[in-house]
Amino acid sequence: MAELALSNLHKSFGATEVIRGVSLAAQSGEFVVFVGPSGCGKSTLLRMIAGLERSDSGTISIGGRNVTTTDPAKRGIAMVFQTYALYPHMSVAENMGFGLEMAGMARPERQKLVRQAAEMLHLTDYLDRKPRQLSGGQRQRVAIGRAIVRNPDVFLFDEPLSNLDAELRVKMRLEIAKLHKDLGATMIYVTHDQVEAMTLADKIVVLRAGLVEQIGSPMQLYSDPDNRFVAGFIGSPRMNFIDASVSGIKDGALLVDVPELDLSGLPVRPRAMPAKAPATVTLGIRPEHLSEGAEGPFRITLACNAIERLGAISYLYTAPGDDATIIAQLKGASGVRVSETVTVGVDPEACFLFDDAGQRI
Amino acid sequence: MNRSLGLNAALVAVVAFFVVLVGLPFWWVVSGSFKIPQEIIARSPTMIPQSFTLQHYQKLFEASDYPVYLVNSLIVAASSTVLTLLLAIPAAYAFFRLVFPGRGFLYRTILLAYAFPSIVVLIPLFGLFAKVGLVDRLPALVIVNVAFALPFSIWMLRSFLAGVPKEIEEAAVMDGAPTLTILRRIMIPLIAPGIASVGIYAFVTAWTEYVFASVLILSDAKRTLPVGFSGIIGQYQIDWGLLLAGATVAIVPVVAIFALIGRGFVSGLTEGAVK
Amino acid sequence: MQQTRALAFVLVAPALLFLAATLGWPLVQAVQLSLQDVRVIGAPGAFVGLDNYSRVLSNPSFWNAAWLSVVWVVANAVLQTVLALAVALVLNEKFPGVRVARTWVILTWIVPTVVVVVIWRWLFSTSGGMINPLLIQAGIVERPVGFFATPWTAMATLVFINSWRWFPFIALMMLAGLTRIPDDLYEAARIDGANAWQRFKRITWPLLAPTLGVLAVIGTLLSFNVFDIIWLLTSGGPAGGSRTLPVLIYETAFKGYRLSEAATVSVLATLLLMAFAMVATRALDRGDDR
Amino acid sequence: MWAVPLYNMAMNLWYRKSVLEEAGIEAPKTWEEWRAAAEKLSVDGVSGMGLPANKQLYTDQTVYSVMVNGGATEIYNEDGTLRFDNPETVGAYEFYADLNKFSPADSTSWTWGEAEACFSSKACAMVMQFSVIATYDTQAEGDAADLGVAAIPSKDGGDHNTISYANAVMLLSKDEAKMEASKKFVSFLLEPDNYGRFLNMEPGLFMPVTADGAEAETFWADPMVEKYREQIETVIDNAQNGRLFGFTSGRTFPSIAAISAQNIIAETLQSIVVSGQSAAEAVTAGQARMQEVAQ
Repeated sequence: MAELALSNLHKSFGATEVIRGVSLAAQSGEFVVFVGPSGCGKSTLLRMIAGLERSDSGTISIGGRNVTTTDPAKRGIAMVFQTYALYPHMSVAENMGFGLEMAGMARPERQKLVRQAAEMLHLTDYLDRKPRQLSGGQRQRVAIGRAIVRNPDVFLFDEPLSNLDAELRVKMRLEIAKLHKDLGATMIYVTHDQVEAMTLADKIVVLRAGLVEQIGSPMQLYSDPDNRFVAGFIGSPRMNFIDASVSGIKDGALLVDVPELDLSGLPVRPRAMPAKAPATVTLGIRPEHLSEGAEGPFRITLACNAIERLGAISYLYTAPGDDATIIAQLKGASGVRVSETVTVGVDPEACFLFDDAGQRI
Repeated sequence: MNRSLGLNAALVAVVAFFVVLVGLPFWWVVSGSFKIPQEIIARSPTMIPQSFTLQHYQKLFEASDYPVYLVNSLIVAASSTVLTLLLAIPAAYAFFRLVFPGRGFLYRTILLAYAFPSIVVLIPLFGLFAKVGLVDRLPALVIVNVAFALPFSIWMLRSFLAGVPKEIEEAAVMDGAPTLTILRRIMIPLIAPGIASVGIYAFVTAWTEYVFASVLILSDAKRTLPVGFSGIIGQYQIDWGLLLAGATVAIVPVVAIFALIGRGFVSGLTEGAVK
Repeated sequence: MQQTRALAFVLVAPALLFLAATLGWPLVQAVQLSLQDVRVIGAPGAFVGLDNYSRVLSNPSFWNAAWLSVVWVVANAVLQTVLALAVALVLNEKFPGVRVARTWVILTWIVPTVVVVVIWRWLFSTSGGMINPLLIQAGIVERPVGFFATPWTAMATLVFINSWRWFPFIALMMLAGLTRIPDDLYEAARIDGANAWQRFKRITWPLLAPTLGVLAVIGTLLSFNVFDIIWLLTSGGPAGGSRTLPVLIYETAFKGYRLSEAATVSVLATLLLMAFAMVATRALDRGDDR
Repeated sequence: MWAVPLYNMAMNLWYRKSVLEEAGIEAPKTWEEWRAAAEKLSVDGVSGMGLPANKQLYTDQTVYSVMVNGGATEIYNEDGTLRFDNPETVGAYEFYADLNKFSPADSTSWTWGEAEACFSSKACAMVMQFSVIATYDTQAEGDAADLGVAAIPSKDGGDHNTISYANAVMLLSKDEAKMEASKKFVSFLLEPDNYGRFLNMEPGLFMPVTADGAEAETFWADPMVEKYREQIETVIDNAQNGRLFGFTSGRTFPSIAAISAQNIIAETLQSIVVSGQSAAEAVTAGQARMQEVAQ
């Protein structure tokens, strides 16, 4: 297995620049997930690593070797496509063995490797079927098998689960995680589903408009976001953002007044005390940190205009459909009904502050 | 999708209309070829032949060596088909999938090939073939047929290539397959139905060509079916029976061939690429 | 990707060279001929510049032929589109025997042109044909109809025969376009209460437009160049009533022994068609699928 | 370079005696009788007189056959200038166009074959043709006694002319040996006992050009010729005063090739029959066309 390093990559399609200077590194055997809203350039970045898109500038190196302009096949990588991209006219075995055949490997040797991979993915009794005779999940596994057989330095996944139904998606997610553990391979995985990102990734790269917003472990991004975009993107449902003002400083924490929630003097510890305390800030608090029935000094009452009951938990919305709505996570058995109010506790330790530019304070 | 009664009635009417429009003329010709001369040109013609005779066929095979024309036509049509495909497939793949300067311009000039009145090509081509000693030789016809079938074949193959998802080709690139292998091992098998359709198009174009064949071929032994057939039309007297027999015999082989591969032609057109 | 550019040229070169030799070079020859005064194939000819062009352009028979060519192309386009569309729509439906119909509708296109000519010359003839007696028995006419007797009936009959030969091929091209329209569009429209006509107007027609566009361009070029059916049936008659440009070119070259004049007419015809094709294909490219 | 006439073809008027008797008329001698016969015979869908009106060689021949019987034999003057545009020619065209009214509607696309098919299917009562014997015998009733043939009626019934071709074989070669061989072959062909067999490849169509050929036993022995002896004798007699356009008093003018190739004689007829021009206008335009084509 090998590590992957990108430095200052640029790429534009015609006039629009899609990748505007991306640098990152993936350690050998690390599972790195590129995540971000659609159109942020995550797939393009993956295709640049694969060699399917030419990089305008910057370098890509795998295992220390500069492969920026090398042919895809010679980069020591394998890719699993969103649409599986299996050869419809070839059997499962031929599909999986095609790469090795191209590399000039003899037939018996090839068949051995294909059989091994098939066993790993329990595809052994489908080897001579055609792709159209398989289910979505099976086809996905054949696509993965095709990648495994090449024993690449780096695996590339391009939203491989988006075409599967919810239940199968969970199952395949666990299989990919197990695969990563068994092979210990370096994997680069692109998805727009942040649940996949949180569950699979050793390291997450959040991208927006062709630039890296933040790189870090799932928990790091969840609990220590660098900016408002990352804070809002990671975690579902989204973090609440409320306008607030700073009334003073008290033993290392900023005293925050939130007129909208008639809350005042909330002591929030910034990540780093700014030289001059800003007058206005944005308070960020996750729905799951607004706990029902908590004692604590700081409590707010929220009007329930919509409630979603998911069984174990329920979500309360103060202004459903409006971006500025406050969302609170309540116990599944909560008796709150629409047009009633509920009082929830605010835990200052779980709050975040962002300046007007959206940067974390 | 079930259809309302009105639509069904319209459907039956239209189908009946086209069965008559396409089928009836051929029925008249084939049935006519077995009638005695008097019945063919009788002033009140018969739908179902009352008389039966094989005299026209006998005269046909005496007056002209039809089997020779048939063989010549098959040779010319088959080789035209093979040569057309050998030239069209690589070109269509390059035009469609590979990016190279002047691609759009070259592709459009190829289609312009149909802008020339074929007659204008006849004169200089005859001169060219005469110089290289190709006049009165079957390869000359093959060259002409391929020239006229090639542009359309390239265009048709291009639309079939459009049916192959781009990811499949990218997967092959990732698998380390060089361009020519991608064409041979991946693209050609996937557009096989399309290739069958283009092959049949080239075959039929060569099979039905008359003008060039009538000018370029001089000796009777090298004539193709259309020219051989027009030879028996004769100016001084019209023997409808002989003509109908000739027409029937000219139809039979191509109908037989089409019975075998016709379905492929249509499904190729409609499905295009293997899904 | 550099080497694929070189490879692309290797793949395209054979086809291009072949077409250049068999079509390109003859056109150059034709232009050369049109600037000389060659009477018969092989005879020498002096350079006369554009004399041929001025003579041809001032000769009414050229303009008549050009006009007849336009009439020929338009009439064929209309009739073939109507027949082909009807067949394509029918063959797109599911009914018993549809597979057989799809295969055998093409019968008229796979038969040699000369055979088509003889079939229809016999059917339409006043002595021994089938159509006239049937018309008389049905009381539609008293005396046999001369289908090739007057310029307009001759042209109409020729257009019918040419379209009879070509419409099935065009229909299958359209059918190829139709089958690419996903079924769920029609199901959605049906649920929205659209009747057969509305479904055709709002879904089939717009989505079929690209295919129709391309067929119109190529169809026009192929149809313009039809020569054998006209020559074998009416040889441009009666009284020049069906003398389209290709027929005029053939007559001038092989009957009038005025090769250069024929070459001039064909160069002019080629320019006319090229202009049309350039404009039309550019318009199509904008609407092209990929 | 040699040109040796091998066989002769001349046009005549063909009819069925029974049809004429039934209508109570004789074979027409004058144009007036011809038109009357054509009119009388045009009953219940039958065309009294099958005349072509196609821009094609057959129509050139039939029009010219009427012209030679109307005093318009010559197209050229002695000095090679054109004299096509003259009252006799106009008169001949007027008569032909008038007679064409009794022909089938599709006469504008006729060649020789259609005329014979029309005659053998009884759709035409009379046709002008080199010979109908072959089709009459195979496709019609083949009753030799009923088949009538007569010289083409002349304007006032005087001497009857017709168009006749002395078809020749041309020997072109620089190689002496080949020339000798072909000469020997041609003379062998014209030997009376071979000449008959050669002529009867198309019985009733090819007529002998040599006196001894006309007597040759091999000619008359052919069963078809035997059966239609009377008609063939008439055809040979009528061929005595055969004429051909473009041959004024023996001399010929090369421009006739282009005129004949573009069928201008027939084209002139179509301007009358199809485009509705008057005979005088059409003939004048015809001469202009000949002028244009001739240079």
